[in-house]
Amino acid sequence: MSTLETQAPSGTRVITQSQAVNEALAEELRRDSTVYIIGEDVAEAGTPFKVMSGLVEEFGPERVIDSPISEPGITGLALGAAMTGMRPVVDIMFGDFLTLIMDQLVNQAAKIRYMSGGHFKAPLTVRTTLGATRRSAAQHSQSLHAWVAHVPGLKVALPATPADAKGLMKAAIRDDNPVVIFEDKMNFATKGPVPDDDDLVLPLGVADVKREGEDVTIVATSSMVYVALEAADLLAGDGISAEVVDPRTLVPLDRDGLIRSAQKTGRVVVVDEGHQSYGASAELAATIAAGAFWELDAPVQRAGALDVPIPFSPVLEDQTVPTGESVYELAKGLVR
Amino acid sequence: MSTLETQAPSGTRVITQSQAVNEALAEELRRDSTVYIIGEDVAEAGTPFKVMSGLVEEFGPERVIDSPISEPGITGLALGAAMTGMRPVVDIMFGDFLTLIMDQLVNQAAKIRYMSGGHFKAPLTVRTTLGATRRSAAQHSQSLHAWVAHVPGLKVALPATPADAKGLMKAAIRDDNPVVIFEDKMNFATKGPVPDDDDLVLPLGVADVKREGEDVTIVATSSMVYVALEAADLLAGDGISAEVVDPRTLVPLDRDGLIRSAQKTGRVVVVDEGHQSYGASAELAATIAAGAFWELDAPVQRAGALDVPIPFSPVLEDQTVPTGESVYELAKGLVR
Amino acid sequence: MATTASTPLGVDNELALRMYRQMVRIRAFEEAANELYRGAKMPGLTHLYIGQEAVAVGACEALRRDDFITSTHRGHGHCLAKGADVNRMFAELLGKGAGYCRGKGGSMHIADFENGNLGANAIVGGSAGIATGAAQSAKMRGTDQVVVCFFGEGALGQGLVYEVMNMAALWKLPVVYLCENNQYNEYTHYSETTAGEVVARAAGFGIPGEEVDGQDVLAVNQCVRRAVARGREGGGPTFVVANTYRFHGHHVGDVDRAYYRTKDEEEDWKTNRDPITRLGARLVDAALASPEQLESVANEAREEIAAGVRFALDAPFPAASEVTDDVYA
Amino acid sequence: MATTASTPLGVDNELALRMYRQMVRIRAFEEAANELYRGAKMPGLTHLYIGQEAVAVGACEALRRDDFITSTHRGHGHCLAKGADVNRMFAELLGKGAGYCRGKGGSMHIADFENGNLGANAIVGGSAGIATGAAQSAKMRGTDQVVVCFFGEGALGQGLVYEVMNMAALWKLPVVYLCENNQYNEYTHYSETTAGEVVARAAGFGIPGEEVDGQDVLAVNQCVRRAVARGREGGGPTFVVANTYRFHGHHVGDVDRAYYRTKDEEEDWKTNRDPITRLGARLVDAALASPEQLESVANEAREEIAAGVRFALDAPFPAASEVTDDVYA
Ligand SMILES: Cc1ncc(C[n+]2csc(CCOP(=O)(O)OP(=O)(O)O)c2C)c(N)n1
Ligand SMILES: Cc1ncc(C[n+]2csc(CCOP(=O)(O)OP(=O)(O)O)c2C)c(N)n1
Ligand SMILES: [Mg+2]
Ligand SMILES: [Mg+2]
Repeated sequence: MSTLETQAPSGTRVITQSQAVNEALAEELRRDSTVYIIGEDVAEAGTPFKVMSGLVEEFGPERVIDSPISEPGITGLALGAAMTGMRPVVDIMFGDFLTLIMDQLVNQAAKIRYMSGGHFKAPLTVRTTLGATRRSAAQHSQSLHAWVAHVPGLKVALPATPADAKGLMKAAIRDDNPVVIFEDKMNFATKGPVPDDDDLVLPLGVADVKREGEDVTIVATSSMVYVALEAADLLAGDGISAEVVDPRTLVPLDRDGLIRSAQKTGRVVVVDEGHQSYGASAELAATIAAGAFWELDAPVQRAGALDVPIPFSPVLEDQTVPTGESVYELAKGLVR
Repeated sequence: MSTLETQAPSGTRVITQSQAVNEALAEELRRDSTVYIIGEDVAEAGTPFKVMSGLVEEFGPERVIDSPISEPGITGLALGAAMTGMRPVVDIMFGDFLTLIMDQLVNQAAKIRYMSGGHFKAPLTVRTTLGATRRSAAQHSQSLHAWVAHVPGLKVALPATPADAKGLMKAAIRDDNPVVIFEDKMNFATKGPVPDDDDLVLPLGVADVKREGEDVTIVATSSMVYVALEAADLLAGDGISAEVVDPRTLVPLDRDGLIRSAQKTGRVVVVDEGHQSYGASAELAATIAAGAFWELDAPVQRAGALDVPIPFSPVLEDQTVPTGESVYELAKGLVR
Repeated sequence: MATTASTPLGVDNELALRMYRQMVRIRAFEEAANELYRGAKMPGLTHLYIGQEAVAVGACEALRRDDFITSTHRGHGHCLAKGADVNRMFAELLGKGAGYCRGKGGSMHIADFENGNLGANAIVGGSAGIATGAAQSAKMRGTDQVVVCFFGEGALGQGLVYEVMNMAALWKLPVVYLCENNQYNEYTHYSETTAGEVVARAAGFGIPGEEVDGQDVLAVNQCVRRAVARGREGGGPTFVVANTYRFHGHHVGDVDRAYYRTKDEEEDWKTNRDPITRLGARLVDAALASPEQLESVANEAREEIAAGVRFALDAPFPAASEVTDDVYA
Repeated sequence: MATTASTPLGVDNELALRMYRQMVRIRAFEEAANELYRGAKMPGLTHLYIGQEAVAVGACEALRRDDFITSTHRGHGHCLAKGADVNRMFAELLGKGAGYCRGKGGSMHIADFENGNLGANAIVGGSAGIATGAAQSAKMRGTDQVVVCFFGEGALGQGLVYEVMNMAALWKLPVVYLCENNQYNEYTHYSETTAGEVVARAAGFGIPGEEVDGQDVLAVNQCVRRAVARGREGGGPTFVVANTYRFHGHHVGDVDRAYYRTKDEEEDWKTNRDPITRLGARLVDAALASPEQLESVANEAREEIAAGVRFALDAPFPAASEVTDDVYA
């Protein structure tokens, strides 16, 4: 299913990613009284990005809770609540602040089920952001999803479209495990068709082919899907047919889906906005390079954020993130 | 240079890894009055692993400082000190506690030089551990070096032998950047020859061939070097000649060194004790798969820790870490 | 379980006797754990609770079964005091499938869902968030459950503790922060790591603090009872500092302790401030029990523990294939 | 810089006039920054210091040039007060190569090595460790430098702050924790996020706390002077809470504020508690300056600022290739 049209096919509405997330949260708050939200400025402010506007008005301050600026603390609280019957959604305003919650997330939430031999569960959703180019500099521009994906016990979702954002958020909330869901903050206003379905729950672990093609596969995560589609358009101009595959979740990872596309096209570029070295792109590339080894006609190429802290100055920042043009060049180099 | 003999070649002494680290710290404390150590139970106790025995006696409690149990705090303090003329060594007792210092390490230490346009430097060493099989369960057995390696601005060293432990520690302390050095806590008592040289400073970013071979390359980090050597012995029994390459530092990474060996043998297994998915092994494998694409005769195989929290029970824990036998099987499968 | 002033010890006689028995059981359990270590029958290390029994027992006897606790690396005492089964505990310590965590947790992660023990924790201070969240959950779910968060004075070094205290105070959550000041952070005296007065640490967050003799189980019980009642009635969190001492090493392998504390100090505590001896003497003085009765309590405990050790030694290890179970729900 | 009781305002006249000028410069700087944003000439967002000028100025005028400060996301005031150059600041705000950080830091990371500003910080509370470490370094290096750690009351939510306070107290480090309570954590009143009394937050760590009117630059200066003297003499850390108010939004884009605070409240602070108006009135009352002189101070400031803006607008961007410079030393 390609969900990138901005014309609404029947049975869908075109809404922004922000609205899609808002709807997902509202619907889950409505259907399950154990769901609640905790975070900084989530209530009256509706988050600084206004993603949660209206929620506190409908659900009250007991279920949409403004917290102190205590990321480790609220994550720990949410875990304790999750272990005792609640389904918290923790809002971590910027993905860069994951640095603060790693102990509670990794040593506690990720492991409690296993360490307790399956006696506890931690149905906890952490909602946060990734992505640069907002001119927010090094501490507000990181894409740290690779860290989370490296930790057994955690699941990781990276929606690229409004429909995926809604469906993955609802799936995350209903999942009995800790799920970290990253939204690209540059995409809050991005529009797309979302099915009219208040039970739009996407399965975690199923890649989505955002565009079909024959000559080269571009595996792209989060907003890099748009970059990949742009590259695919440019490639089409050269008569090269590119397939764009979005894993949608890094954990669980649809390894077969990625390998299948690679086997079909024989050429692969992986695009992910995390830093390139030791990033998610490495796992995706290594998986494909091994899994489609005999079918590959060229080395798997990777495009991640440059291995530098994200700089403030626009002329510098624009160098750090893959673009349609740069991915096009990489892919074209493979096809020759 | 193969440094794995326990017989001392001339000009060397056979000492334990723990002694090697102790010597490195003592020598650097002696030669540079801005060097100091801060951590929990580093002074009179000499760390719970006794790695620092004798240091407080020689250098006093002003330079070997017992701290409160405040990992984020001591990392922050060390950064402030590093920015203003000191060269702190922060002792983080278990690598699992890196979860607590990620903000100070990643958002502060790693970025201060870049964010300040090169005006500040942060000559800070974080000494910590990795490795399982001590029956210490999920919160005391992790190998989280991949997280650190993913962050531009940080360097990462993983010594496997006493000589490397000494040479890399001294290099880390003298480096003007934050360096995180991981010691495998199962190897503190491991012995090896260390050159009689109080200026044993290894360059960061140079891989070391621990054993030369022709048929298959085993890239191994930290104590996995011993696992790789064991596998190489087993392979030799089958007439297969394995080369064991130890990157020694993940950042900077000697990509050329790894690719060169892969090009020579055409077959590669990467062994690293971090969890396999989204771990350091992915970067090493992806780098080699792309860099030696045309010379590879088989897909690059990876062996990391199983993607589960490390369990307590010995029968379970022993399943989680690559062994000589399991690496031997993987490598043999490649050569056929 | 109501406190009756007319009873000789100021608490219900049954309760006093039960607390004696519980302390004795913990002591016997820990001695057996030490033996298992010394006999190389227990994998890894463990942290003994000997000397601190009055804290866990006094506190847990102030709780209902459906109240929660969170525990620490030094957690056997808390676990037993909250009602856990000796067999399943020993089995866990030995990594057996019959253990509370099917062998996956070991000593540092024992949890007991049925009795509201949300788990030991190997991260110092690591459970403060869980405890506070369980309290928030109790409030949100409209139960009147209370949570006791046990931690050592070393955990006062962890910022998390203050973050959650602030929220507990803001939202009047039913949680008791119970700091067991056993004087040492591993091998360092707490005075070298802890500025100011320990009991003052919560006041800045608007949380009342109270200090109690952690070797006096009756005092601990009274104190925690007040704090629990406060929490249950919507009065919010309380900070309790119980001054106590671990008689053994930081962990079972810590046997040469002279470099960080004197034999004299250890002897003083063991001789003059053993919580079991103390309560025993008071029970005898008040004619609530004879020395023979106390001895038989001890014998029963020893038998129960011996049986538990046998159970655990005989129990099978989990199947190797279980290693991949329980990662996800 | 000594305080003289015989001067009409209780401080050196020169100092009073300098503080006036510094506050006016900061105000003008921030107004220009707002204009740059509104004119779409500044990339990203920025957090204005308008209303809080007395805190930065009062504090920094209690410091020597070789003393250190650490700053926050709302850091222009601290930076200017510590002696930074207007041109290089504006250049940084616009991402130009001539900026303090060569365009790599921007508003939230301005640092000024020459004047001891260890940097603004976009992680709330994130610089508390750096400040405390700089103080430890000063002590270890045997200088008598002192550090002022500026942070908003929102940072009291971050555990790190308490961890480092504990160490500062233990080791008597020369650091002043200066909490600027401007009443809001972004869009939430601090009373909804902060339990207990703000000024009491450090007492549990054995650190004296003092509250001061953050709109009175003379009071701030006196208060911080005492704290700095204490630190310099080996007396250890001090916690200072300056009550203040940001006149504008949380950041330049926060213009519709009615949902979290009233216009009346804003007007009250602007009208009755403007630190510049206040000091101006006192200077005139004490005949230390005429209204005309104050006006000419303002004019000079405006000119300096206008020139700085021009400098920055004209300055070139860094070369794209500089993106990979400065990652490692
Ligand atoms: C965050 C963290 N840092 C360090 C350790 C290592 N460690 C284990 S127990 C301990 C001392 C704890 O002291 P305290 O909290 O007083 O508890 P006690 O051992 O005295 O019961 C330390 C430092 C740890 N487990 N977690
Ligand atoms: C750790 C962290 N959490 C959240 C944020 C987002 N944020 C930026 S400023 C701010 C409010 C800070 O309030 P305060 O400390 O009072 O400073 P003020 O803005 O009032 O000057 C928040 C929550 C952040 N930058 N860092
Ligand atoms: Mg203790
Ligand atoms: Mg504020």
